[in-house]
Amino acid sequence: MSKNNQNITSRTATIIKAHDLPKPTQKTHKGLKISEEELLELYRSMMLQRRFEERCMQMYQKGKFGGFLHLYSGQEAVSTGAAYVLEDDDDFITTYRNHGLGLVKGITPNEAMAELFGKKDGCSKGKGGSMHYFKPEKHFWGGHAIVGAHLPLAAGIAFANKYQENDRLTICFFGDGSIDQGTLNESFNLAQLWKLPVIYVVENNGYSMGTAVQRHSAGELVDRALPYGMKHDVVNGMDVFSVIEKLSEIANEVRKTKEPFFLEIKTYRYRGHSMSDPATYRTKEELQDYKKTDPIERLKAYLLERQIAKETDLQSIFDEVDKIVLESIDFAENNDFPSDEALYQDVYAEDDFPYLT
Amino acid sequence: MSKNNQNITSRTATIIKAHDLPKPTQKTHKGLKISEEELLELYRSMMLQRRFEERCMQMYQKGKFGGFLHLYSGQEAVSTGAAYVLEDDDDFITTYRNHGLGLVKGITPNEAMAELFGKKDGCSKGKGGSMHYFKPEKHFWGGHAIVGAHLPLAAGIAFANKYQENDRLTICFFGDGSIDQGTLNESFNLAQLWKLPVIYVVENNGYSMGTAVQRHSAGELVDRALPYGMKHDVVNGMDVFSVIEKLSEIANEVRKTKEPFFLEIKTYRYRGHSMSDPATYRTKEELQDYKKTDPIERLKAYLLERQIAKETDLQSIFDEVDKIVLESIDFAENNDFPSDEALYQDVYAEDDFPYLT
Amino acid sequence: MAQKQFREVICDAIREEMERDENVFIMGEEVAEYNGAYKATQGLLEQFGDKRVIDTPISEAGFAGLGVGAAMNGLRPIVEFMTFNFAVVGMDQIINNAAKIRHMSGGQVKIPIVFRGPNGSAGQLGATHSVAYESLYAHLPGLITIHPSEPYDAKGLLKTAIRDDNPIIFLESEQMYGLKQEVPDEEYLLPIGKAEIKREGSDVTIVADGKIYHVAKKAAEELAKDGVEVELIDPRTIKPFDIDTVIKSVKKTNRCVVVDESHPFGGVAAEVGFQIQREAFDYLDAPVLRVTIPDVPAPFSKKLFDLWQPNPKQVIDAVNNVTYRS
Amino acid sequence: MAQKQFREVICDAIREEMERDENVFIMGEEVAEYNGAYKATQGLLEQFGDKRVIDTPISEAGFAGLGVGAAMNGLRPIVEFMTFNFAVVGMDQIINNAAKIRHMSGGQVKIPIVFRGPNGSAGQLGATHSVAYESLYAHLPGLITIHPSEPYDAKGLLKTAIRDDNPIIFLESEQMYGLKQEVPDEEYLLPIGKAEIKREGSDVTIVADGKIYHVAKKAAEELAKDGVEVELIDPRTIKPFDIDTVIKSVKKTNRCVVVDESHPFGGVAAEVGFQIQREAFDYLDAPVLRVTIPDVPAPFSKKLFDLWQPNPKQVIDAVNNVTYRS
Ligand SMILES: Cc1ncc(C[n+]2csc(CCOP(=O)(O)OP(=O)(O)O)c2C)c(N)n1
Ligand SMILES: Cc1ncc(C[n+]2csc(CCOP(=O)(O)OP(=O)(O)O)c2C)c(N)n1
Ligand SMILES: [Mg+2]
Ligand SMILES: [Mg+2]
Repeated sequence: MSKNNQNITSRTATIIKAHDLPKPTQKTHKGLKISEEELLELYRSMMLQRRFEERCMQMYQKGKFGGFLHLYSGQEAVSTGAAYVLEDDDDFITTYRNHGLGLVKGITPNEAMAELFGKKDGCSKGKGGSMHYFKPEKHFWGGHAIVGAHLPLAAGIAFANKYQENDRLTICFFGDGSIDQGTLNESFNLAQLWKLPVIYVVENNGYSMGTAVQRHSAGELVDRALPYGMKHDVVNGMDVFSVIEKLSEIANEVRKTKEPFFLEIKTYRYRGHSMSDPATYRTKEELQDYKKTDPIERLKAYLLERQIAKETDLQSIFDEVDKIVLESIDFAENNDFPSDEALYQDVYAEDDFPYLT
Repeated sequence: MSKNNQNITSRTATIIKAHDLPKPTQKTHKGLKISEEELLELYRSMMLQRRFEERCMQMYQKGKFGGFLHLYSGQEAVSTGAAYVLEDDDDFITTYRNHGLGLVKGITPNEAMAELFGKKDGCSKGKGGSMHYFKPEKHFWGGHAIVGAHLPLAAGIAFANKYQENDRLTICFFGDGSIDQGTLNESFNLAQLWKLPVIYVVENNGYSMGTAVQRHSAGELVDRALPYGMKHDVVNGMDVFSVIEKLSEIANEVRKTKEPFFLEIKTYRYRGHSMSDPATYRTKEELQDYKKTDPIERLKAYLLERQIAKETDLQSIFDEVDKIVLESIDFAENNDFPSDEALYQDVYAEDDFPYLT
Repeated sequence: MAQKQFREVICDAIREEMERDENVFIMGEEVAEYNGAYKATQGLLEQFGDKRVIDTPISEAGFAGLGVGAAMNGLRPIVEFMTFNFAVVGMDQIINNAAKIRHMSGGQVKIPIVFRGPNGSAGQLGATHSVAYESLYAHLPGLITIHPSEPYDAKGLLKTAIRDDNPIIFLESEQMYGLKQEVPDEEYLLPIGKAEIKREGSDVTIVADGKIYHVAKKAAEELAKDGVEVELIDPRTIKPFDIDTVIKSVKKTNRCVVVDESHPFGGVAAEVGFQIQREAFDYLDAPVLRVTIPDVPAPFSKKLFDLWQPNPKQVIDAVNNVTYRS
Repeated sequence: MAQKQFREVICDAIREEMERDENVFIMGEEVAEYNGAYKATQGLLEQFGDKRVIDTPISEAGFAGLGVGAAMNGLRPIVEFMTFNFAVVGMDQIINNAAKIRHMSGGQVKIPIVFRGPNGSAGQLGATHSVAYESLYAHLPGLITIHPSEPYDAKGLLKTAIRDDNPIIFLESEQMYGLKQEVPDEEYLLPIGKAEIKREGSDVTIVADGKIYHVAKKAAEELAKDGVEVELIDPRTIKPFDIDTVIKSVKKTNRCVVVDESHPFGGVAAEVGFQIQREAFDYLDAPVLRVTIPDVPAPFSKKLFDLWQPNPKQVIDAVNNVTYRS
């Protein structure tokens, strides 16, 4: 690098080290009132998400489908903890990195895989693709690919719940990159001003594409709540217990007060930003460090250590999950493409809309 | 009002009372190193702005010109203090409520009045009107009427100064209504991240049109600086000494560190939002209270009390100023409208641009 | 029947629909306590309370998007932009979220929302405050764009729009708010996507929408004195555009002038002209001409502004041109 | 002469202009350390350092506006949008500030800025990531819109754009970045606003811009085999549009098809078609037809996506239609 670049190194701050993550909770599953059955279900859920995406990657590399593919691997404790804590009819919304959250909210692996393949029984009928999963029937509101653009939607979903006087919470996930969009602040102001029951969650995985968080956001992310007097907290996102503990408190609080909350979850993505990103902006050591904190491995160790499960139990969970994923690939391969007419469907409410040529 | 409206009164918080403004500085002009001559010049400047707008209002009511007319009356200590503190080649940019700042930055009353009349020698050649004064030659960069849209421009002006390694500061004024636009936060983040020499100033006059500040912004306005770790402060904007004192410190600091600063100036506008606004959303008492803190009256009392000037001196300043303003009306009346060809000028760099029909 | 102002019928339409369906609510800058910057929401706060009539901060992206989210989740928001010039800072929420989520979700999410407010120029307000956005919204799929010119149409169309399950852009005009027309006392709805022949004639077709319709109407009246019978069509809806009514008329008159408040490049006039030459090529006795705002931003100065705004004389000239009278 | 990729000549043009004028700088998401999301800024950080090659946060309104402010105050920014689909969240800064401040200030402020990046669809990315914005930017006055289709044009035009004192929208395409063409080793500039006849022919004129030019080119080659000689015009600049070159050609061929990546309503094709019928009415032997993206958002599914994208067959059909061969 040339002499001009003196500033770069100082600006290329390293992201938070794996061992500097917020301390995980010391509570045991009993302390958190998680049953042993549920523990295994948490394990299974994380494993399903992980395995689903590993297979996605294979299929993508085989050229089975096109478009972008952003993997969630490494962040599964977030989705899994959130789904565990919140009610089925609580409303979820997230970014394009949506496979994990889609799966925990009830998009079936078949629907999820078929969507990637652009098939008619995909969760968005093949129209959305990897970045735009939807299943509103299960309160999964997408899958949004313009960075920051879904934050006001979350406020609106929460607004409608409050208006209708139901008891549902809205939880809105987004990446550290979204922090810098003006919609974040507009949404925070509206949510606090109008006391909307919404939990905003930044999944701070250290990078917005190739840009380390310190190079794109001034200050600590969690402090974005300060101007509005919005409640806020930070939690370790590599440990599903920590996510569960913190989110339980928050959900209770928000359900009671009907006021918004901002949570920063520190996590890490193992893969590049998308399939085309070799992720040369970070070191192998950093990645390895984080893999040592892997949420699945961590739970596995816990289960084995406490003899809640044996290696073979976990292996059969893996086998079961892998089978489900392989079946989803079969399903997706064999599912039909949408019909030609589908091009002109789902744009307007009426099917006979007079499209222009 | 119907029973449904229970929340309204609680949400219609009263704005800060005049007597609750931040305490004005205790320093005398000597303490602030303002000479007696300068004191009179400050007085004259504020009086010119006040009188200019009083006459604008008359002309508007007589139907001499159209469009919107937003008056600055009440806020003159802000413009006047800022112009006093900053250097002539420091860069100013503001909203549509720009008469005061335009005048202090070197737009002549003739140019200012001719602009309102839509005449060719107006400060924007009659093309901008009341909301879009410009005089870049004097480092006055407008006059911007999309709320919040000029905040990134200020960051850019500051960026260019830093890039060119000159010593100029940029100061960007905006209303409390701009606080809620996403551009504020995007600009603050960029300014802090890239350490731009810009002073952002919110002129909090208690209302965004008819909406009291507590009804549109959660939290204290000055706290919008917190997430970025941006330096910030609050000052009384009805007292020109306080503005001068605070802005001097800030200007020194920013010129030295080349880092941004956010200042909240608490002030008040005497007139409605624009000429069509009867301002029924506030009480007469509130207005009267604020008028008791009038920056011009305050300085007048100071000058008389300390015998720096006599009533007659101040009267002749008024007479002089009023004469200038009346002359500017003559000038504007007699100045020509732009030529018909002007419609197709100043849109593109070249005068022979092939416009479409 | 009663004489009503444009702003009154807007308010009536909203009121009636809010009475009919409690999921309808309205938000925007100054819509509640101030009763609307242009008083188009007069009395609504009083009647419905602040749960359903809501003042927003100046956060167009925020509240437009909040409206979309609320519509996704069961409500029927009316979002007022103080003017559509300010909607630009929230445009992504309209053209990407409101317009596309139904599609991207494979039809699972419906977004019944009306974005409404004044469009185009309101006199001497300068370049940023004077853009007519109908062409831009009509260009992008997923939205319906309504642009009425008279109170009767406005009321019937706004009521339909509020009940419609599509995201709708409903464009008004500060300069029309005072315009009066007889409006039925009974409830009525008007269909989206249907033009109206507002004056029959056999010599030339003029298509004109929104505020500029009145410019064309004046021109038509002038021309009639001169023996030229104009068939004046008000499309009322820009997207979908009722081209059939226009084509039928052109097949009769063989000549057409399109008058619109957009800038020329790819504006409504270009689109309508294009379609006419494509669909009625053999019927045209002269090229389709257009009268639009020129290809420059709005100037403040009254003199320049008057040059800038389309006027009846320009329409008459264009008609003379296509009828070879010039 | 050397074979160069589209992305390479973009980078070369920027590099050469940055070497020539130190007030030129570039900023955008991932332009520096990552060398560009699509590698169109490869090596620039290395050569010019982080004062002039700057990674931005995802704050399109913020950094687009910052660019405009910097241009007002003496610099010549190049702002890369990772794609123009993301520019929408900052569009107000482009269409109100960049485009109008020169005018509103009575010509006192110049804004020499280039907004560049990929436009339109890049394959199966779904509705939000696939919009071609050339028509929208061309609609609004104050901007110049350039939409090259080949590396030679792109380089010459981008260099001119960087030196130009107007705000410029410079549209590229992910799908063209790998496209190669011979490009001179010596410096050259190309004029803004000049179309190029890329293939001469006497049977029919095809106008096609940007990526879609290549679809039209394929169609022209097919048609040639069939004995139909297409005159293929690449406008290269959308605003100002070189209509004279088109009209001259249509006066010769008497038939025209316009092919464009915009949606139909008020798109480039509508505008060009409108102007042709107005300026060459008596020369047309058939209506002007258009081939565009349909009036629906981009679907993800490959099957639907392939139906959605304009293809040579559609162009051939349209040509057959205007030549009455169908
Ligand atoms: C408005 C906008 N700008 C840019 C992009 C391109 N883009 C997509 S994802 C991304 C990085 C986002 O990073 P982050 O928010 O941290 O989420 P992560 O990918 O880490 O989950 C960028 C720049 C976009 N989709 N939308
Ligand atoms: C984006 C945008 N939305 C709305 C408006 C209309 N508008 C102009 S000024 C204003 C109120 C602004 O109040 P504030 O920022 O407090 O400034 P003040 O008028 O008090 O000086 C509004 C709503 C606008 N010009 N731009
Ligand atoms: Mg990230
Ligand atoms: Mg205010």
